[in-house]
Amino acid sequence: MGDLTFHYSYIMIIILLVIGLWGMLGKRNLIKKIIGLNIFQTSIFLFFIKGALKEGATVPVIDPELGLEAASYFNPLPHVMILTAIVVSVATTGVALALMLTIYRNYSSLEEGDILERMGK
Amino acid sequence: MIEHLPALIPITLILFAFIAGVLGVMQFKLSRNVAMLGALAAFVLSVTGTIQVLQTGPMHYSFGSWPPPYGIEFVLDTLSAFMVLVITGIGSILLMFPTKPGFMIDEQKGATVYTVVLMLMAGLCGMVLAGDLFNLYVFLEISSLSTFALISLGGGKAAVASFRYLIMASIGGCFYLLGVGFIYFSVGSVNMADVLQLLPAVYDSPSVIGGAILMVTGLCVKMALFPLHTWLPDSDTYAPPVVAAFSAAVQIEVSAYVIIRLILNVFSPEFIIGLTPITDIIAWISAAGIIIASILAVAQQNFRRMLAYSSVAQIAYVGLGIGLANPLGIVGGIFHIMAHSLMKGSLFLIAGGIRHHTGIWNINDFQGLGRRMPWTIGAFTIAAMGMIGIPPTAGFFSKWYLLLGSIEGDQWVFVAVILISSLLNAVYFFRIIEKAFSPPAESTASVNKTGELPKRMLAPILILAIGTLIVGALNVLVVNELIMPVVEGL
Amino acid sequence: MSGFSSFLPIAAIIVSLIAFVLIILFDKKPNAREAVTIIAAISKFGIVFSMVGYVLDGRYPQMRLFSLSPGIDLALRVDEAGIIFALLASLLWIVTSFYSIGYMRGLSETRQTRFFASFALCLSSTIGLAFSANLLTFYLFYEILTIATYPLVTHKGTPESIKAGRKYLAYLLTGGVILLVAIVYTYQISGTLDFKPGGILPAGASFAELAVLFSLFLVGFGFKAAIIPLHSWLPSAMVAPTPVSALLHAVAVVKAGVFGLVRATGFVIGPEVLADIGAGGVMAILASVTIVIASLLAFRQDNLKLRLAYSTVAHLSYIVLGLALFSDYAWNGALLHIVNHGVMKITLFFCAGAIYVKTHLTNISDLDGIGRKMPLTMSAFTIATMGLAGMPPVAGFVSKFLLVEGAFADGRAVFGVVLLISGLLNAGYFFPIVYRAFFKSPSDNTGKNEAPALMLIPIMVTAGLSLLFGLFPDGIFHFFNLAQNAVSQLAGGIW
Amino acid sequence: MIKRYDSVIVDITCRIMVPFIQLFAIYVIFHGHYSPGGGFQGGVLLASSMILHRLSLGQKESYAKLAPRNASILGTGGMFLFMLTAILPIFFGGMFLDYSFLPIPGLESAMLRYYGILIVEIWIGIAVFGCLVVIFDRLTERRWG
Repeated sequence: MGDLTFHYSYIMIIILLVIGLWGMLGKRNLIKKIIGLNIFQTSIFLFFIKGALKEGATVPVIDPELGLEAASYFNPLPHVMILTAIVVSVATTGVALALMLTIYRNYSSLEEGDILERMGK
Repeated sequence: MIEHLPALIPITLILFAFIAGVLGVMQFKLSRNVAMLGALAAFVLSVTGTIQVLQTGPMHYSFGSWPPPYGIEFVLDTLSAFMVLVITGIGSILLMFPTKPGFMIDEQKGATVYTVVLMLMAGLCGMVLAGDLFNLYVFLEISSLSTFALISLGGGKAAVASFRYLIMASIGGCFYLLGVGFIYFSVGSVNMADVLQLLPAVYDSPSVIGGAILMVTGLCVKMALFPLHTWLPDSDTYAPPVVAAFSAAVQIEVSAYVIIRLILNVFSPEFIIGLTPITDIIAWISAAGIIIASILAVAQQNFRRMLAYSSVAQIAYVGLGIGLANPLGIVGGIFHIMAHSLMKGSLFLIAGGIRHHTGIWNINDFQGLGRRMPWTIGAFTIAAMGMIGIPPTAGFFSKWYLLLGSIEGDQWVFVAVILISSLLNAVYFFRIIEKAFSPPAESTASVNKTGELPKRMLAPILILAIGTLIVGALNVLVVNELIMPVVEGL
Repeated sequence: MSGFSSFLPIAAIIVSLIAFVLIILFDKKPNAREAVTIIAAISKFGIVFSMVGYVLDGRYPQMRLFSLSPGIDLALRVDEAGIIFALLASLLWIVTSFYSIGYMRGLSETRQTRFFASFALCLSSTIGLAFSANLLTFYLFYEILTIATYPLVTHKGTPESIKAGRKYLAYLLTGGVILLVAIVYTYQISGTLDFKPGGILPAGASFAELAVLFSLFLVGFGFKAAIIPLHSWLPSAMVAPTPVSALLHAVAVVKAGVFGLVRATGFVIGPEVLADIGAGGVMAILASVTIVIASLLAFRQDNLKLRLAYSTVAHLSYIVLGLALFSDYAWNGALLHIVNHGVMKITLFFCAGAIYVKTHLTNISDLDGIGRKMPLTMSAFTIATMGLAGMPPVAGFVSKFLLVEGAFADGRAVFGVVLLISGLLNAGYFFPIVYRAFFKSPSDNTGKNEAPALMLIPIMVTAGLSLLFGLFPDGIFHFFNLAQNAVSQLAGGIW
Repeated sequence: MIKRYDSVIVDITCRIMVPFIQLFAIYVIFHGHYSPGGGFQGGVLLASSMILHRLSLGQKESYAKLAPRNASILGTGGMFLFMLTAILPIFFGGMFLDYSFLPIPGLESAMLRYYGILIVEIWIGIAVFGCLVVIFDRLTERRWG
């Protein structure tokens, strides 16, 4: 059973990853591309979190009752990394949105085809 | 104080970035001067650091006194010292270029532009210095984010180009991050030295190989290695000149450096070369990229776009050096980082200066420019000679080492590729030189007849152009002291 | 080696580099610019000439500046072959300087700063490559020479000259990159690039390696030495102003290619090795074919400068043929022919330029009776053509005699016959010009109309030199002795 | 231009909620150094309170509370103070980010680390708050039609 859930979540992560990639590369609308980007990044965050998953462990702040047993605490490193990566992704999204607004101001469209057409002029 | 040098270089840049930002809201002129001061300070620190490294060997710095592999570590060894020198040196020179033509903004509006530039430099320095894979990712994203913002200053088309770059760069960054995840869950550490120690036990594990491939692929996107270069021509054509220079002359090179770092100091050469086809693939796609991008460059009419394709070709030289995976090849690749950043920086500034000063961006309109702006075209000629690889410019010597490496590796195809590409370079650069030095045509009356570029624009251009000659003459110093110690292990 | 003489080679190079900078700075002052050119030319010749004594004594001035690549220095060393070439180039630079001042003023050309500056840079690199002590230094100057000549070829800025410039670059840069491979490969095989009489390749090199290396060198230098079929840039480059054609396309640039072959055959691969792999035959056949075809092509040219250009192609291959024969007579002749062909051909070009400046005629068919208008010029022309045809007492006879003797002595009579036939062909395409000039009546009777003294005197000087080198092969400059010493160095018991 | 949302219920609810969100944000910031939470999360909460304020009460009124210009000063200023705090230990013999060398008298090194992180969390909270508000303001700016 444990094995099944193990693979299960990885498969979900891969599905998310592919959806995100497809959104970024396949969709012609800039908003959808950004959404794809977020899905893509989220799938990677989930991958890290899944990898660091530990059952029956707690926050990595030493609790006198649990002692120094490593098995009782989560490994904080992947979580810290993902926290940072989330910040990065928020910033990326912010910049992407700002760029999108600039594009919209110039070409009054968020459809890639329209934009390319208007750029050509 | 000396022991803080590895950390101080990016910290200085970040600190000055925020000072420049706060001041920029109040008074723009001040912000520019502070930014230049910051870049210069970082350059001085890099020089000091380089001297220190040469005297006492690599410097390690643990943030918050937490020892690696638990804490964050910065490493300043000869190779990273070399890169930091390139980044801060070229950066300081590029910042000398005046704001309006350099960033295509009005002085009042772009209050925070220098903050972003310094953050870009800090990000690049951080990438170079970071001693662990994850911080490298963070700095990579810092530099990318700054670039997105800076590219979009170029107007509507630039914003579209920047958005495309954002999508591509995020895919690249995420691939890298995913690769880091694979490595982390295989060996339980992201510290580079630690990974190097722990990895041999799990060399044949698919997740390590997969991780290595993901990381290198992600970096190839950032490096604009053919065929993942699609974002670069647009962004370098429409971005403001200084930003294009940064992106083409420094940023993609830093990604190339990271690949070299991964091969040498994280995965170890015997793993990458012996157990994976990564270097062979890089070599062959670089060879293809050199030829195809050069041909595309020949086909361009827009000067900036031509330079952009030329960058794709030139970064593939670095890729070829990496792919050769023998000491001389990698020396050639690394040395080409410096050579190319000098030459391409100068060329992009020239393109920007000419565009701003005369409104010319089409190669056909260069007719007669040589008479009107002899110094600019003179600098252009030197830089172009470097790109073609005429001695004694720096470009020749990187080609020299690459050729030595190719012949040592018995790769005659790559020899032919390098030669054909230098001939193609000659075709597209001499086209311009020929135009510029031929007598002005009558039909270009519409273009305004201004003379030489102002001194403030000319200064950085000339420094970079003369730099290619000096670096060419001093190449042995750079190669022997800074590059050779790193590649000796190969 | 005394400390002083080791600075001479670098001084010889730097003199014209300084001139290059000064000429650019004196952009707006023509007199200062020309004074700089002449002072530089004379002092350069003085420096080079002062080294002749050292070299004849076997004390080669040499110095190492700094490293160009780990293990390879930017090094200069003056040996016999080098000083022959350098002496020729710097001697002729003086006359050319005077001549070009006259020429440029006579035609009131524009962009003279660029012209004189490029000229100075060309001369720097010519001397540099003559004095190079290793292949990388040589290549450095060789490429600078290629690039520095480009503005001179396209000097006129007409579409025709731009086209010629393109062709020039396409040919010579291709040659340059092939040469670069040859150099890298040499380094790979032998681990050193320093010139050494008799070659630097290790004994163990295989036939395939040597054959590849030799072909690379031959093709790489062949472009500049204008060996057929790699020659066609040279006739096109004749659109350049005449002083350029005279000094660069008869002396400095093309001879740089030939000189490169001297270095490659004698000092890198080594004659012995080349003889082993049968390279001499290949080179000799190529050279013979070039001699004959170029001479035949020269007949068809009505443009005087083009005819001279094809003649140059043929005579360059004399030298190549001499090198290919691998005997001391032939080598001696080849080295001397570098000098002799230089002085004779420059006379012819000067004459063509003088005619152009005075009458704006370029075609041979229009030259009827020109000898009556410009008797001195055409007398000089006659002397030089006699020399090229190989008649005594002009310089060409000496070198040709040695070449033919080398061919016959070595039992390769066929190449001797080629040389003799070529002499006839030379006479065939040059003497009609002389005939036209002196024996046909001019279309208009304007009386004597010589070129200005600034042009006439250089013509006289070079014609005089042609005679001098014919009568006294070792006179004043010791070219004969130098060539002999160079050959005996190389021979070292081989021949 | 975001106009004030014309509904009494929204108006009153948001007016009441904003201070509580902010209070919670400050709680999160101040407990970040020894339990889940911290500057990032607290900063985001602070920013969200401000964004809620802007959405419901309109830009006119909200800008009076916190002008975009001040928000950007808060953002860069917070980062600057963070860098300053982080760099201070260098001058007192420690490494970058080593708060046990902060020049606060009367505290042993473990407690210094403890409070050092708290101080840094506060700066980060301010910076995140400022930056997110700036991003929001820039995106809703009506420079273009």
